[in-house]
Amino acid sequence: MPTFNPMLARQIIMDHYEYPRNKKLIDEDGYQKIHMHSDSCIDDFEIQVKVENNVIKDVRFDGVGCTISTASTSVMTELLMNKTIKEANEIIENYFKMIHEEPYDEDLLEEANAFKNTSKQASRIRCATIGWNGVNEIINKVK
Amino acid sequence: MPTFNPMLARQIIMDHYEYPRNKKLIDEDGYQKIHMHSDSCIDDFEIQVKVENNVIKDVRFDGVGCTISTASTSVMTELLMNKTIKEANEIIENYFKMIHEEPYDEDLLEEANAFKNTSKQASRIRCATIGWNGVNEIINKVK
Amino acid sequence: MINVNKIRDDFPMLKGKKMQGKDLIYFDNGATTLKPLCVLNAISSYYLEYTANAHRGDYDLAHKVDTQYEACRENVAKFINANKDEIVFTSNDTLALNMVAYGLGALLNEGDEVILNEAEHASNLLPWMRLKKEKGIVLKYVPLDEKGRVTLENIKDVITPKTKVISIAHITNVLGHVADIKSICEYAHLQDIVVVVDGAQSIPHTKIDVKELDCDFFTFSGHKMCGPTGIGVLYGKYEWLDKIPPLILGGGMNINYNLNGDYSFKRVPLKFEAGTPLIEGALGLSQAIDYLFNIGMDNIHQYELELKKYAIKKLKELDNVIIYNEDSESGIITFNIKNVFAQDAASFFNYHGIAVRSGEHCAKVLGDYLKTYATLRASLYFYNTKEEIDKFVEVCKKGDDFLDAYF
Amino acid sequence: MINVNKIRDDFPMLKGKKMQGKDLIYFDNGATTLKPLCVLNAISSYYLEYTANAHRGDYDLAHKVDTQYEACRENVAKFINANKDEIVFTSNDTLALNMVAYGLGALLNEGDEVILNEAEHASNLLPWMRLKKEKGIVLKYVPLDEKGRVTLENIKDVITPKTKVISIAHITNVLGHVADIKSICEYAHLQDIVVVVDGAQSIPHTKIDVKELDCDFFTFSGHKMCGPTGIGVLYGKYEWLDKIPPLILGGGMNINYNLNGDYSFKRVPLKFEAGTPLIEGALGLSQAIDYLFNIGMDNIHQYELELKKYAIKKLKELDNVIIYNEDSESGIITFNIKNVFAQDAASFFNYHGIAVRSGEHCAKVLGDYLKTYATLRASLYFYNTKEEIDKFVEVCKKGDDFLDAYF
Ligand SMILES: Cc1ncc(COP(=O)(O)O)c(C=O)c1O
Ligand SMILES: Cc1ncc(COP(=O)(O)O)c(C=O)c1O
Repeated sequence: MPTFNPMLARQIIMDHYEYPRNKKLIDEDGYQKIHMHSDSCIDDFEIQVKVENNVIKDVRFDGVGCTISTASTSVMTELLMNKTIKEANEIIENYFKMIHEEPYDEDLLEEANAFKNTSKQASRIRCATIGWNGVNEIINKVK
Repeated sequence: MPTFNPMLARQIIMDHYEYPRNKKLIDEDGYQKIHMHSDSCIDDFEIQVKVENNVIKDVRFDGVGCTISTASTSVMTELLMNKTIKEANEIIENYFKMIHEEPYDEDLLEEANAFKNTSKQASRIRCATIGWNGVNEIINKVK
Repeated sequence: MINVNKIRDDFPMLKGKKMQGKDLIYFDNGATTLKPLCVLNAISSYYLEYTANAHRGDYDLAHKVDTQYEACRENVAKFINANKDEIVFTSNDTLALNMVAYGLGALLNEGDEVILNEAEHASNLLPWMRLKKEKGIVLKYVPLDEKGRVTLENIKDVITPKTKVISIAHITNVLGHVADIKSICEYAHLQDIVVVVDGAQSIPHTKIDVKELDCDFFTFSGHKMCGPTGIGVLYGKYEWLDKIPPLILGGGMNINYNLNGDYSFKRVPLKFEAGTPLIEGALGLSQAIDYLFNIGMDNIHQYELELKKYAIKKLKELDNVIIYNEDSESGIITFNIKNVFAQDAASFFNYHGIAVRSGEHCAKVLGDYLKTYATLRASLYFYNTKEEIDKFVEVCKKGDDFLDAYF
Repeated sequence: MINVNKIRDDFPMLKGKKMQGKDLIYFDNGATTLKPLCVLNAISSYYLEYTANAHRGDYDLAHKVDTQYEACRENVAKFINANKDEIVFTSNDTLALNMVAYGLGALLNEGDEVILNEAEHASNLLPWMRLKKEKGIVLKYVPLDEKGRVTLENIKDVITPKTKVISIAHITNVLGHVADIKSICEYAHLQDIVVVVDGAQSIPHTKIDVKELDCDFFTFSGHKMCGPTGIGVLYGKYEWLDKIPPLILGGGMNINYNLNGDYSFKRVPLKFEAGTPLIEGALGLSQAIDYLFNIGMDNIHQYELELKKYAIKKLKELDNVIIYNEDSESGIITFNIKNVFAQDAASFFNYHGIAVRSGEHCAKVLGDYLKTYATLRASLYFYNTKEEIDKFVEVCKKGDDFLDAYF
């Protein structure tokens, strides 16, 4: 996705909202889990990540949220799947840069480029990052 | 005391502050007692009144306070002694009028006229009335 | 009658303020209201004319502040037909409710029952829930009727000989239903039940007379009635305020104490006001009260109902809007755009310059009742207009295009 | 260095304000300080530019308020070298101290000891006294030294294996003595004792670095440091804030709850901020902090000491003045005019346009120590001048004529 295409971006967002990917938790060993609840809005997600040998083997989520939070989390699960921790961190970092309107590497983000404009609705920044923050906390054990 | 005489008034205040009258509580039946503590300053007095057949037979006080509170209470004890409740109420009423700069009957107040100027120091109004309020509460059972 | 153009002139935020490049339409009055300039001026006077601490001075400046602060108390008392010493200044409605729950809690025993309901704000639930944990109080919830209302009949069903307290919102914040406080108090008092009324959503919009309601406690916030944030009021009948212990202890509220740990409190209401209060906030609130009083609470109430009726009529002409509280008698409209998640819709309204709130509205348990995760709330006030509602309805119509907000 | 004339220009109350017809000399800064105009302007901006509730909006206006409110928190954190999430906004120092006592109280058991001292303000005594009553905590008082100070040596004497908390003023409000918090914390932490510091009288006058002090809690009020009334701060180390339960429950601080009475709280610091906060007060406080920071806390401290030294020297030349705290290292001068009751003297100062406070200064037990019913307190701030002190000393000289105030 070379340059930002609003038409395509809309389609990506709606598609991931209506048919979210990996939106089902799994009850199996080897997963780390985090509960993400926004302080100021409704978004409420559980995120699950399975890491093996420094590679993200699976990312899943479930919960309730708006279009932006659901779609951005769904897009993320696809994007981070089977990436090394290092690759994932690079993607996450660039995603946050994009969201905060800083220069970033488009090529790394694929469908996630659809959320480029989130800052136009400042209150939704938290929605566009809730799932990403969750995975970030899990894989980097940050608080 | 026909017209207000600042010189005399000063003397009355200092005399009653340095040699307060009836400043000693009594442990005897027939007295009603009230504890007056200012919300916002140091004044802290106990007032005792003995009423018989609608006549104030005794008024006493003790405690700690500034010149104005001590002297005004002392002056009051002398002024109300042996007065009927009705007479006392009239005196009290006129005293409050004087303190609040309303027209009042000078003749009734005798030495209490010395406190005519209290409102020049608005914070001291509570001092000039603390003992008077105490007796007023006792004899009229007001709260 | 309301002269809305003249009124709007009093509000700096209504003079050409933009949001997302469009004229601001402020429909989030249930969260907080805009403030007329006179309220800011009252606050400014504290900064420009008489800065000092209240209650503690021996000089004219402090005495003046003290006198003004107490005059504010008197003004609040007059506004709700209470006595001056029945008015406690707090920092908000939430603190006032915490004070009541703590204070009454000290008089309650294990097994005593407190009646609540699912439509209450968190601030009128959590303090009682803590009492349950800490003191073994039993909480009973009034079943709501089919419209989401608390009725006296339903309250009667949960009253038992162990019921000691009913705590209830006068007007609920999600659906805007009005509870019949007067009848509830009448009935409750026959069995010595204390009635606590959360007035946060009623006092900004209707005339309050605590003597007529005969409630034992009535609490509210200044910021929802054109006043400053940070100031609230706890009204209590004198005998109740006298009976309950204060939640916060410290300077200004004690008579004395000794090293042995004995202490005694000042009389009501001072015993509830520990520490330096929000002085300029009291001045601002008092000014807000004057402002509302001059417009007339009955005028305000009537005008808001008229606005709501107008809005409901227009919204019902659309087929993509679900309304949850069509006939509640207040300026609150709770709704959703079909197939649009509330938060997405709120951003879309924002994109059109309209402030409405999405969310669980601090009454999370209501979700179970409304059968939806979230709703939108448009809450009107006397400075809103029919033209604003027209624009709002236009945006509702276009709800499906909510992603426009990002492109 | 302090350019006092330039500074005075920033304070509306110092521009020709009169009291009893004379130029106001404001020496009651221990009670509350005057405010620079920029603080009022910060408050005004909330009324004129972005009125909305914090934390709860889905529209730009609310988001902006939220962002600004959090920026204020960050600014406070920076000012005392804390982390942002260790800063809780309260309504004053008193509430902050109540929150600490309640919160730590939940972790204490009967027989656990809390160390206090007689020089503390009521707000740092009564909440602990309540814990004694309610939970059987034991209160120990550090004996003051001959000058009225708390020393580490004296603290050591009252520490036992049961000591869990030391709660102490950084600078006392009656005598202005500075406690050596850093050494106290160092020693206390060796035995896992929590140190609570009441910073009400220190943060306005000296540089505070909570990391360097290493105290576990630090509390203060905005209004004593050029900020608005109604706003205070509770700093706590993250792990402590995380551990202690909140005193006030309600909207904004919970994640969820159910009808069964289970509830969970948001993360620190939000779990301590129930209800709508004083938004404009946070803006004002943040602005006050910027103002103080720009002048420089070290400059402020040094200038005040210089003023005090100047005043003490001149007062000692008089033979009718008793000074109780000649060498305390702060701008507080506690004194009496010989043979003049403190309240009478205060009125006399008022008559000359000078604001000083008389009374028991909310530390009533100190009477036993100072051996007087009441004292006068002149508390200086960086906008006071030597000329003001000269006038003040002149009035002291004439103290015997105190009845002049009435004639
Ligand atoms: C040392 C000390 N602690 C606590 C307080 C109480 O502060 P506030 O009234 O702002 O809560 C004061 C102020 O009077 C004080 O000087
Ligand atoms: C019914 C009700 N109760 C309590 C509150 C809490 O008010 P505050 O946040 O001002 O304490 C609100 C406001 O959100 C409310 O609507």
